[in-house]
Amino acid sequence: MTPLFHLLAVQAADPEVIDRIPSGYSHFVIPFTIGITFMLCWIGVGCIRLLAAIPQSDRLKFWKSLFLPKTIIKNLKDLFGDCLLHVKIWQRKPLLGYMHSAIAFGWFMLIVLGHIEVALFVPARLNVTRGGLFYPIFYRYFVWMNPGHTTLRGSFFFFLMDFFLLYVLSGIALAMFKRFRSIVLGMRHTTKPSLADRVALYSLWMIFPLRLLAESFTADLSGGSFLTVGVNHFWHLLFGDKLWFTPCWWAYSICLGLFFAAMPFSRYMHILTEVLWILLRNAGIQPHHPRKGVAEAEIYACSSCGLCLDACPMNVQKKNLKYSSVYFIRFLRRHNEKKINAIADKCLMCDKCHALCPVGVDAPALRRAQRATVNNSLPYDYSYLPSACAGQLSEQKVLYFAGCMTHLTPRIIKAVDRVFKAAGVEYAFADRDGGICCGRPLMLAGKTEAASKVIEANKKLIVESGCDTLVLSCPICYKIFKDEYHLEGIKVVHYTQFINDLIASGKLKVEKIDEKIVYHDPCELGRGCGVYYEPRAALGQAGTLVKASKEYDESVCCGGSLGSLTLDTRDRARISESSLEILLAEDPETIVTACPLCLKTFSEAVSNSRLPRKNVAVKDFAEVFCR
Amino acid sequence: MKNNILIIGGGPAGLEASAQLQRMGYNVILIEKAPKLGGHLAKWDRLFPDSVPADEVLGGLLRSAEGVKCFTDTDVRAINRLDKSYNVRLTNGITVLSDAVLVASGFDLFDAVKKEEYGYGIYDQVMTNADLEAYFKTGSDKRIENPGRIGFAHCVGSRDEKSGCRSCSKVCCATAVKQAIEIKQAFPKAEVYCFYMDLRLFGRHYEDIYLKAQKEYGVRFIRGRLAEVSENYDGTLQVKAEDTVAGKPLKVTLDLLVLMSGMRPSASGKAIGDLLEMTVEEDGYFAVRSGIAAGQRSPIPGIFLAGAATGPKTLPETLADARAAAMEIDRYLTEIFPDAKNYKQLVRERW
Amino acid sequence: MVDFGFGLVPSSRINLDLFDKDKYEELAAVEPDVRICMACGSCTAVCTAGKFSTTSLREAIEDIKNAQPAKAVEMLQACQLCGKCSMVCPRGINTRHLILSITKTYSTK
Amino acid sequence: MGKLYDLLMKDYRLKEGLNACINCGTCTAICPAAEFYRYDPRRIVDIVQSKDDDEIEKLLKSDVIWYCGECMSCVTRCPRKNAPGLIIMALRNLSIELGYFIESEKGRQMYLLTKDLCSNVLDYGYCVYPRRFDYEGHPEAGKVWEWEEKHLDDVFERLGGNLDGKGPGAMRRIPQEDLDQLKAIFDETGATARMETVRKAGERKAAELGMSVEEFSKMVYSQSDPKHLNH
Amino acid sequence: MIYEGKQKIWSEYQKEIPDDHYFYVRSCIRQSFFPASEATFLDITRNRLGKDIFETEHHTTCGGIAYHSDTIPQETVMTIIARQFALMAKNGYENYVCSCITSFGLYCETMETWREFPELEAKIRENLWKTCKLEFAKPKFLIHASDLIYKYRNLIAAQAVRKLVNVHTGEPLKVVEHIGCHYSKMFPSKGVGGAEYPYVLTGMIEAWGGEIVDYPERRHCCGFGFRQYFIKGNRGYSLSNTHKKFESMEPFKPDLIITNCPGCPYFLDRWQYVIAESTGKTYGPDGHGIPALTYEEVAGLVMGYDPWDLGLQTHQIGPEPLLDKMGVEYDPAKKYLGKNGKNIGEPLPCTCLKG
Repeated sequence: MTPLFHLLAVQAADPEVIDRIPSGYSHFVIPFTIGITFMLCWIGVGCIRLLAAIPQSDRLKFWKSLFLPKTIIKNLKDLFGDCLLHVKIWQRKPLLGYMHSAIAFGWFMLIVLGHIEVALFVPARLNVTRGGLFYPIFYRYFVWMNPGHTTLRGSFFFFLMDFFLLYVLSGIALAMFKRFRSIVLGMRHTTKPSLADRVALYSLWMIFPLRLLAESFTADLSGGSFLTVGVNHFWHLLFGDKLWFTPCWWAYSICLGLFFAAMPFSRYMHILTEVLWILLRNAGIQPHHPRKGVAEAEIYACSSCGLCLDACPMNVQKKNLKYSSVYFIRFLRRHNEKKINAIADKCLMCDKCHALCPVGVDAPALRRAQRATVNNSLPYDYSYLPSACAGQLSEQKVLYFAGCMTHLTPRIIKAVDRVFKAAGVEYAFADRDGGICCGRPLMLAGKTEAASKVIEANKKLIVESGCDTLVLSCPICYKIFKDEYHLEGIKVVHYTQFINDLIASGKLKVEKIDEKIVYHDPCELGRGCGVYYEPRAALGQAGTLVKASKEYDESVCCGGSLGSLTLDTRDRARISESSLEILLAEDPETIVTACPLCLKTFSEAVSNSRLPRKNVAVKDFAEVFCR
Repeated sequence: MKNNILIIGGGPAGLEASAQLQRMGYNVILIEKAPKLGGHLAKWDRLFPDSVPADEVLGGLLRSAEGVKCFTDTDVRAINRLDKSYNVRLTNGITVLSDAVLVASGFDLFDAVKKEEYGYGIYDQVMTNADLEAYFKTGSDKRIENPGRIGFAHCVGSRDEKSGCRSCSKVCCATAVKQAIEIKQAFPKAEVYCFYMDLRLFGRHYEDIYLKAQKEYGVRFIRGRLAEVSENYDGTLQVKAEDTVAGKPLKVTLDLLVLMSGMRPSASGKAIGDLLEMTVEEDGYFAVRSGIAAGQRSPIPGIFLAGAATGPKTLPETLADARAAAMEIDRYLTEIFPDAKNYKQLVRERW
Repeated sequence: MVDFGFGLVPSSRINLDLFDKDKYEELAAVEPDVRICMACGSCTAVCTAGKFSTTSLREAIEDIKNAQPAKAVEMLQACQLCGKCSMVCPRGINTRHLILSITKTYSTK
Repeated sequence: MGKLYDLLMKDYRLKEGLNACINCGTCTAICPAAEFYRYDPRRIVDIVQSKDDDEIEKLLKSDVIWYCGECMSCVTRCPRKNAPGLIIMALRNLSIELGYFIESEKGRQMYLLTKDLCSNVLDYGYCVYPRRFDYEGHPEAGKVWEWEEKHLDDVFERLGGNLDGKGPGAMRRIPQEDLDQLKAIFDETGATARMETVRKAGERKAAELGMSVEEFSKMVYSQSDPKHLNH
Repeated sequence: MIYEGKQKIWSEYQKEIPDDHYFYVRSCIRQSFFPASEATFLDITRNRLGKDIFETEHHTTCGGIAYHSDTIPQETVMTIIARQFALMAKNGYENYVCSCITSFGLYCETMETWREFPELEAKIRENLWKTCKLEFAKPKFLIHASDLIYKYRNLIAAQAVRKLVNVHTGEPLKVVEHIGCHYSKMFPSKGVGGAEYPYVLTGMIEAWGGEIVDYPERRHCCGFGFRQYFIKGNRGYSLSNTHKKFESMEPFKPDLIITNCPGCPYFLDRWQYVIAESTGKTYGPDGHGIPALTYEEVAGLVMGYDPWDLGLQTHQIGPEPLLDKMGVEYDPAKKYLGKNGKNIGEPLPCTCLKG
């Protein structure tokens, strides 16, 4: 059944490996076999259930994607990159990346190579009826190396196996170390493991040392390479001739069995679910419910690695760590409705956990879906919307929509007006006399249906205005206008982009002065819409841009976000203060942001904070260009 | 030679001024018409905003005034102005020749009976702020038996032209908030309502107790002056007000209503004012030389004023006022009084 | 029954005796900020929905405390959760959550 | 300060009734009209003291000033010695003088009230006259009044009255010379002129609504929009 | 309730009531609906108390109802009042006694306004001269007819043939008082006992052996509201205010309501009828109402007048249960007879309310 056998060039004349135990079975494999069977059944049933739960169209989409070359390549890339090598973690925390890839990739290689060995030397044993389930795992127990018939090929495999075992062991050692001193690996916060997590974790820790023990004890018979043989010699030195190896194999099997049995209830389920999630994600299927259907794969794909803990702006207070995405997902798994809601409501929706997640779990979207299960059915009455959006706008190609929050910070409106005038931009002001909300806050609160009414009303107003460009100064508005409004034929831009274009095209003259500016990436603009370049390009023309200690998609929410439903003022103030500290890393004179909410929050934070720097100015992006 | 100084009124203002003047070396004679020193402070249980026991504060005042010649149960019978000094005949038969007189006659609590529509003295379950303090002090009052709903009516006899007092009594809002908290502490299950017109919580930490009353004790503040109280068949009270924020008339059944009686000029103070022919303003309190620059000097040379005799004051204000009066008296007795030749001119210039 | 061409009319008086304390405590448990409103009206002044309807959070809180929760729920239905009120509230009340919580707690649906 | 406010201030009732209002709400708290109408006398006093002519004009044209029953209970309680009841009377007076009363449903009732009450006074010297108090229009007067109405002379005779009789006594016929004096007073003090103003405004409104005076009267007598009430 | 507290307040609000020589002015509503009450009042003061009380046929309405219905200007009503005063002076009296509370309030207010604005008084004086060639003098004492009965309550008690006592139980009758709003609400010092705890009726009840009952809505208006009653569309207001009072007094189970205002006994009586007929609710025992009587009627009852002479048959609430309780003898057959036993039929029965 394995063509690999024929591909290998070097072949031994005599059997290199002899099936030591003719039955190919020993009692110690029972724990492992039970464990793995349980786990495989679990995941099998889970997959079927999940695929049954998703809508027919989504299912079709999924099957199709598996055969589309484009998605196949993407799937392979993501599976290797994310699941085995953990590229995303490497990029952020190399040591942590090494640890993850050592365990995942190393173990993966051990399994693959183990099976190749079996295929090469005792191919019959791959058959499930002849122990195919456990034989490749405990290969070294069942075989006897025919002394004197060792080939290069055999030694090569011995070497590879030992090498990867060492590789995994190094990962495990780091993992153990991380448990106690996580900061060394670049993690300030780690998740609190559940009971199943602990069982699986300690089993996992034990599996590879025990494997080394077991294989080194049997290395006399089954052979080995530098590691197993080396250790074997050491044992002989220590214990003399006779090595009593059965208990080691029992222990090894028990640990494996425990691990697989605990797996469905632990974070380690992610190892397998991740694969499914990547496939589903790449097929473009969106979750409709925070727990059911696709979301199930997504929440089980979470490895509980805890990277989101460090990402979460709420981590400035220990008491709020429990609201991080990792715990949200954990409670989703446990169906603890009360806790799920409390956690879902707390989040600022800054999207940083999503941006940083090694598996790409979109926790904010799940939270939104969770909020919708509670809030979407709440009554609303927007019968006044038609009258609110009745006004006829003057016909201009450029339409400016300030939004609610900008109206609370009229300095932005003034600055935008001055910039537009300076650049000779004729524009109409959509909500000069106060319009209605963009719908994003409703969306964030899970009132999806209500949001659609607001969107409809605004859309009508904008489409009827006859504009070709819609400029927004609020990233919250921008995000929803871009994602949900579907304004065909109208270019929707954020004013940072628009002003940057004005500068680039020479319409707006900017004088560079000696001012150290730090730019804060508003969540909805940066991570939300991917706008990082334009504001920096423009600001670079006006002053000296200095770095914040966290920038781009690492930038930290100002604390003012409308995303959170329950975070109170004091907690927000703490977040603002830490966010401010990040911006002040290189001692800028001015903080520039491009969001009315951030502007208001930072302005207040600067005056209220206990930080020594009080003379730093907080400016809106547009204000920089109308000095 | 030690100057004699007569201080009329043994409340916080009189005690504080006595202590200060005695420390400066003057011969202080303090008279108090009641049998005990301490004024209203002696009747109070705890003080806003930080719930300090009133006894503790009074104890401190009494200790620092130790050694002052003090006559209780004593009032002024007659006062004669001599050349510069005052010849004061007391009701205990003693006559004092005093170089300066400090009137610290304090205030009376508004007689809540006069606010007829609130039914104090008519409806069983109506009491005043002073009654409630007495309850807190003694732990017994027949009106208080595990009340379920308790109301506090602010501005009783204050800001009320019908009660003859247009002005604000300054301390009632904070007292009401303090008492609302205390009664909630005593009866955690009770619902407490405060009926106010404006919450005048102007001092340091005052807003904090307001917030605390709302946040931790769930006290409901209703903006509307209590309009009418009546008694139900079961002896509970029906009270009416407008919730002016909602713009709707409102009623609620209460088990207990506490009236925040305001400050009125003290009647015995007025008698002394009459003896001295001191000027009284429209509000009934003594006029001062200048409300801003000379708040402790009366228009009559040698007569000084301190505490609530010149208008509603909080306790810290009263104490500060008493200290200021002591300074003023000292200034008068050292700069003006000794110069027999130029006395009249100095008074004209510096009084 | 005789029809006189007129009849008893309902009282507009707020009756605090009808105040449902348990329900209110339920609300206060999920959003304690409801207690600390001082009825300054800042929320109403900036309200996006209030510009086009009679919505007022200040009034809604008042209605809840005045034993008229149905009025509060109805009024808050116009809210768009834009959050301006939370920005201007001098007591830092989490207005959006309060609005959602009032609706959740008192909605008869 | 506006024109309407100045006009109001000429009214002695306003001079008497308006000191500075502190919006404490004691008036509304015990007001019988606030109990059943969408009505807040405090707001009215506040609007008047704001001297805002636009608001005052709105008030004069609205139903709101006609809810008061003039029981004057508010006068007892006001801590600032205001008399909201008197202020309302002054507002009503001005609303009638300016013809604004006809704009509101409740104000329009002045048409009937003036007609009925003034003619009672001028014709008989009484505000209420039993022969003009019909059971049909007053079913609440009860079965007993239904009976009394049919036997008014007998009932008055039985109860020691003097219905339409000479000399003193209950419901006597008041001598014509005295009624003439009342008429002279009406003419001199503006009552007659006001009656005319009200009559004309009413007839104009009736025509505007395409109604006969009878239809209009009937409508005004029994119409009551639920919007006046709270629920 | 602390009775001493009330006594203290009563002692503070005692107004001076002259002893004799009164100029009597009738009330429009009282004449129309309770002519016997005024007749009884005059009979008691003249014949039982031996006082001089004069009435002229030339006096008219004071115009108060028209004024409070906003149909005539203030100047008009003041001139009419001035004319009444002139009649008093012309006939040599200075103690003005009015039967009507609206009038009483209006006289008080007018005199207060004149005091504050003498130029207005001058203007009225001029008006009166111009129109009637009359000159007026302000009364020395302005009193309401109930003040007079209050003043002589003990003399009346001395002449009484019975007390306000339930003859079957020996218990005093529980009486609820209702004071007309314009009696003392505007000028508390002008009424006996002030505005909050008026004593004028309470004094009578106490003197005549009854027990006064205070209830939460005692001070609330009956709901007349002038225009609020005259226009049918407004009567819901009037009805509902009375309803509120009855709901409030119900637990106290009063035997009787005593009033000193012309309109109030009418409304407290008729609105009970309307509530009973339109909702089925009655406030007295066994489907009866609570009798709402004028103070003259109550005085007449204790002094032994025949209830049908007092006009109790013109109340819609049947007085019989009360009369039975008081031990008043009456002939049911004579209830609705005219003068000298003339048969003039009788009212139809009510559907709900028991007669």
